Amino acid sequence: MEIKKPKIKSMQYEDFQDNEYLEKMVAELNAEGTNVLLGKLDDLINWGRSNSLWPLTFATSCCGIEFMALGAARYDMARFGFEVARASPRQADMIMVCGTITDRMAPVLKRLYDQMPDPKYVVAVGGCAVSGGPFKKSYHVVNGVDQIMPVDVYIPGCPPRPEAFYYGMMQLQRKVKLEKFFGGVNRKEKEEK
Amino acid sequence: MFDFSIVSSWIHGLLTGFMPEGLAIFLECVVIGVCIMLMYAVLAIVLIYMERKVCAFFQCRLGPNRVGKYGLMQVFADVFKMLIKEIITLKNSDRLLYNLAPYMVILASILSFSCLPINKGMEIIDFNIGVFFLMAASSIGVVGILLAGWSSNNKFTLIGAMRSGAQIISYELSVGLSILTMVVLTGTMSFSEIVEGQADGWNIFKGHIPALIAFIVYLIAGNAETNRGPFDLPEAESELTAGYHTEYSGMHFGFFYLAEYLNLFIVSGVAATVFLGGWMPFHVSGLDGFNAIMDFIPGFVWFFAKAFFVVFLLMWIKWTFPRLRIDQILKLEWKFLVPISMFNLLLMVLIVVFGLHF
Amino acid sequence: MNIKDRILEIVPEAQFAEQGDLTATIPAESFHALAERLKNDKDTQFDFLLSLTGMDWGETLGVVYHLESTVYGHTIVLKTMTADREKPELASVTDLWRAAEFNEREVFDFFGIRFINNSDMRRLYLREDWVGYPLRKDYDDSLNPLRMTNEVTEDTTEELSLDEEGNLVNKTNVLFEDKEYVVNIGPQHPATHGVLRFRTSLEGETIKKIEPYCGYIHRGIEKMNESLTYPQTLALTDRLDYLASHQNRHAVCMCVEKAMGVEVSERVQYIRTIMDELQRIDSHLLFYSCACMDLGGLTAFFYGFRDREKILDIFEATTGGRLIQNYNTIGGVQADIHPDFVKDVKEFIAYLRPILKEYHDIFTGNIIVHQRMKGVGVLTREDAISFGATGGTGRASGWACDTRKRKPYAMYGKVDFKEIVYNEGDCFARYMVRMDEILESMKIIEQLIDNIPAGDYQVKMKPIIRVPEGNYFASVEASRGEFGVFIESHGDKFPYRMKYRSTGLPLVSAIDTITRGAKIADLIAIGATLDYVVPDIDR
Amino acid sequence: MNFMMLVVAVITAIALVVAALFIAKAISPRSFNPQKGEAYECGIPTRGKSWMQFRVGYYLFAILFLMFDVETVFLFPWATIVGELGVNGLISILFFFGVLILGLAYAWKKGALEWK
Repeated sequence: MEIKKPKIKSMQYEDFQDNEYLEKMVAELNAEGTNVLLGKLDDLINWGRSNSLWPLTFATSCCGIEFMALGAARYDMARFGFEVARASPRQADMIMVCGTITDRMAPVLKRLYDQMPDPKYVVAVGGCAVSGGPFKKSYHVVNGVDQIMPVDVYIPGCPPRPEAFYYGMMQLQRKVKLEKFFGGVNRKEKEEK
Repeated sequence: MFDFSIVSSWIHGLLTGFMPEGLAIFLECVVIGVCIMLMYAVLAIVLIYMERKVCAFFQCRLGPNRVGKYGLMQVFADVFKMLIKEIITLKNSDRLLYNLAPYMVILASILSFSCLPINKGMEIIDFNIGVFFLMAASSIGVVGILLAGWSSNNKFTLIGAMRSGAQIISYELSVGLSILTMVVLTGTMSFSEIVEGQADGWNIFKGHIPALIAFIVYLIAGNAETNRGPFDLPEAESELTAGYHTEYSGMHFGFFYLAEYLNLFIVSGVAATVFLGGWMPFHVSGLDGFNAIMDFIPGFVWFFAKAFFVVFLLMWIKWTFPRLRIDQILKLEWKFLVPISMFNLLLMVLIVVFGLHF
Repeated sequence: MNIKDRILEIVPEAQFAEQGDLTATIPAESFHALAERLKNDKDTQFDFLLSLTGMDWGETLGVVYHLESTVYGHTIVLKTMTADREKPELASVTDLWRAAEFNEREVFDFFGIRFINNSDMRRLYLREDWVGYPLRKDYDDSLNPLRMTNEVTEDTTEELSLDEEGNLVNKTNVLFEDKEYVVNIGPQHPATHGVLRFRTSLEGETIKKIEPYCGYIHRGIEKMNESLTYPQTLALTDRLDYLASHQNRHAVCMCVEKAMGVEVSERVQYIRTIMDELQRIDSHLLFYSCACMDLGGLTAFFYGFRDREKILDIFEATTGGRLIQNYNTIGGVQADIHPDFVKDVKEFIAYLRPILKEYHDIFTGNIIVHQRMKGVGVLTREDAISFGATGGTGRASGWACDTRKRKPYAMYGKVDFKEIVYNEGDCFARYMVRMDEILESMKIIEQLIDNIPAGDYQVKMKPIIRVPEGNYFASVEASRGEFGVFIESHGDKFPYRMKYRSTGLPLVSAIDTITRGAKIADLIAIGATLDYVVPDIDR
Repeated sequence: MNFMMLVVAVITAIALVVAALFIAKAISPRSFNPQKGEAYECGIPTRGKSWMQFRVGYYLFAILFLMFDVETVFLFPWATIVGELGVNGLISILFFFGVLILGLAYAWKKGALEWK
């Protein structure tokens, strides 16, 4: 089966920066071939999932204010259907780690992530969440949120502009559009050893 | 006026023509069930979309516009996603009650939804005590909310459930009294008869002052019944994260979400039926030509137009007012709405007894 | 009466340093008695503990107190120290100034100094199982790897107190009984404005007690500063209170400029003042938005943000940043103002005046808002001073604590503006103070915007700045209170110790007092109107 | 026919929930971790049990509601025929109604309507 290109409305495939990564991902996922029917169902599921990414209201510092600006009138993330920010992790689809994660916060964040239902995505927003940012050398800062949980999209910036948020979110949408759910790929009901 | 019962009896006749009556009735029941389900889902989706667009409009935003034309597919995507989201099983919860709660909530809203007369001859459940039944059915929802909050074994949900318990049952009283006021005017509890009785003028005009007061009381109390702002205490996001359904994920949460919007529609639908004439067109006595034109518009259009008008009113209120505190909510109910609706009831009785209504 | 003489009269062995502020070094054993006299004597009345800084002087550990009198306006710096690095113990001053409660816990957390008679000697910012004291010069970070286990929260706390015979005894105080209904509000909670955690003991809806837990965003900025050059430290100030980034940076620049004896040009003073006031409007608009959101009025939130974007546009044109601007530098500002700056600011002010009326129409005048805010969460004037709750919160309690009036800096001495003071001390007063301050800020900007003098926007500084040896303190009126910077320099290119007086810490330490007996919903209203920013508390 | 429709509505409601949950269970991805099933409390483990004695002022209102709602139930049948009963119906119900109002006034006076 040929590699499908994730389509995002009003932004060309070529305009995104890191298509190689996604193409590699598709090639890996499609290595064993896909059943046509299940492939179509996957497309349908991914359409629903990618267009309805509800973020968890989680902000530790500066990036949180930009996240609020993102939801506010000028940038209006409701256009993409992101506006249903849920305060409970049980109802959220993705966690936007806006701001520095400290040693004390790390287990809390991990717990929140653990309590989210599958499928769940993580977006690391801002320098601090990506790598520790300006506080990399501090004794109390986690150098990058990827040390404690898998990250899907990194949005650099200190804080990133709302446009950068959008770019990151659309990247996440593109990534979600490529996933495969049927065939029991994602079932991990037992504890991993 | 188009009578939907013609259609249903025609279908019945057609079916009994080539199959035994028992089977025909069974088939009809299945069709009705599927219709309820479809209408329920479609209405919820329309309402959610409407809410998002309306609030965006109030807030100088655009609202959903990327998924589908004008964002029309947005809610489908949301519902679809919720449908395929993991449902978390809690460790320390009361399993049975935890799983029972969404059934209760959905049952309450579907039962009360089925009572609404959408068109002439198009009411699914039409008891002669319809109003009474609707109030009884809708209060099953409180049980669902209490169960949800209690069984989750979470402190936020527990407080949320307690709050909603106190709030919803309190406001049920005002809803009851204001509808009772209208029952005094119409002299019947059956929804179809209430609508029939408004052929010569909507109740809100017929009952003038007390009807208007009852309408306002009903709107306030109904808004509180549906847990919507400014009475959205039970789920008060900025206080209790997500209130009684904090621990519900995926479709479990989806049911609460759908039921919330459907309850909004039911409250508006009852308001439209009892106060604004339901599917009855707008008639002005004397202007026969005008009335005839109005009659051309089908009943269900009238019904939905009126119901959605009330929905819009309630949304307007929600997106304008800040949230009340729990003691203020109960004070508003017990010290203002209950006495007002009691005296309003007496006023209405006086008017009816002395024939002062139109 | 000379304060120096007075101190010598009480403690004859006190030593003085005459450079900058009057600094007295007091032996530890007579410190508490002196502090008590200074606070209670009629002619000194040092009733405001501005800042309490822990110090590690290598040989000794100690504390620096900045005191101020709200009656006379005079200030003094007191130092006390102990040579015992294994078990350092100093007398607590929590009985005199309640602001010391949290500050002493902070010092304990960072330096391990235990305060005798402070009833709550727990760590404030770090995990309870943290090893060592990070701000000591001999701290070893390898002992503290990232711990991913859930933190165990103790329900008890230690107190070191003197019994009747004068012996030190350890006492255990209970914070929460076993049967109390304790709910965590935060760290991840939409209404705590960041990652603050309140452990709340509830009785029904009523709050019996609140224990704030800080440190979820403690980034160790003060420790990092000790290995950064002065211009480098500036980068981190913006990230303290990101809604007062100009003002925070202004304070640090001012402090270093004062130490170096640098005179900045009048143009810089004008620009800094205008930027500070724009930042204040920005912050207060955000306050309005968030207060509305927390009280459930979502639509007003969007209106506030809509107008805030306009300020961000102005900032962006000149500084290149929306939230974090990195604009002030030592000796000036980073770049000259944008050619359209004056025009944009004037347009914005003309735009904002009618908009403010709209705000009052949609939110302030609402009956529900009055019901939710009036008479709720009262902070008395005495408590406000004792806790050191400056800014809008203090002014709402009737305490005229505006640094711009008390210690005028930049252009504030020359412009005409009113200090907004309300006497009710409740949520509504706190809300109204900030809404009125927007008007005053606009007035200040209007007076300055047309007369920005020509001149340099920067004084040429040496690439490596060495601040002369000594202690320096400067403070500005940040968006939410007095923001102070304390620098101890040993003549290197790095500061020896750099401490920020947080504007939010006093507010959080007062929250238990304010919310006693209130309801959960009131906690949200109180939190919203106190208007703290958590990264500023945790630093 | 109406009671049949009632049964149909009940079955529909149950079927809706069952069907949706079935689909969700069938195709939703799942994962396991030890913290997932624990109670959510802003990311901090819960202290003690949630099902503990909890002083609520809410129950007072529940009891008041019960009283008034039962009385409303009695009023409903009367309300449908009050127009035909005329003044007699009005006067006879006034006694009942008076008790109702007295009850509310008593509760008000006693402070039962105050939030504690």
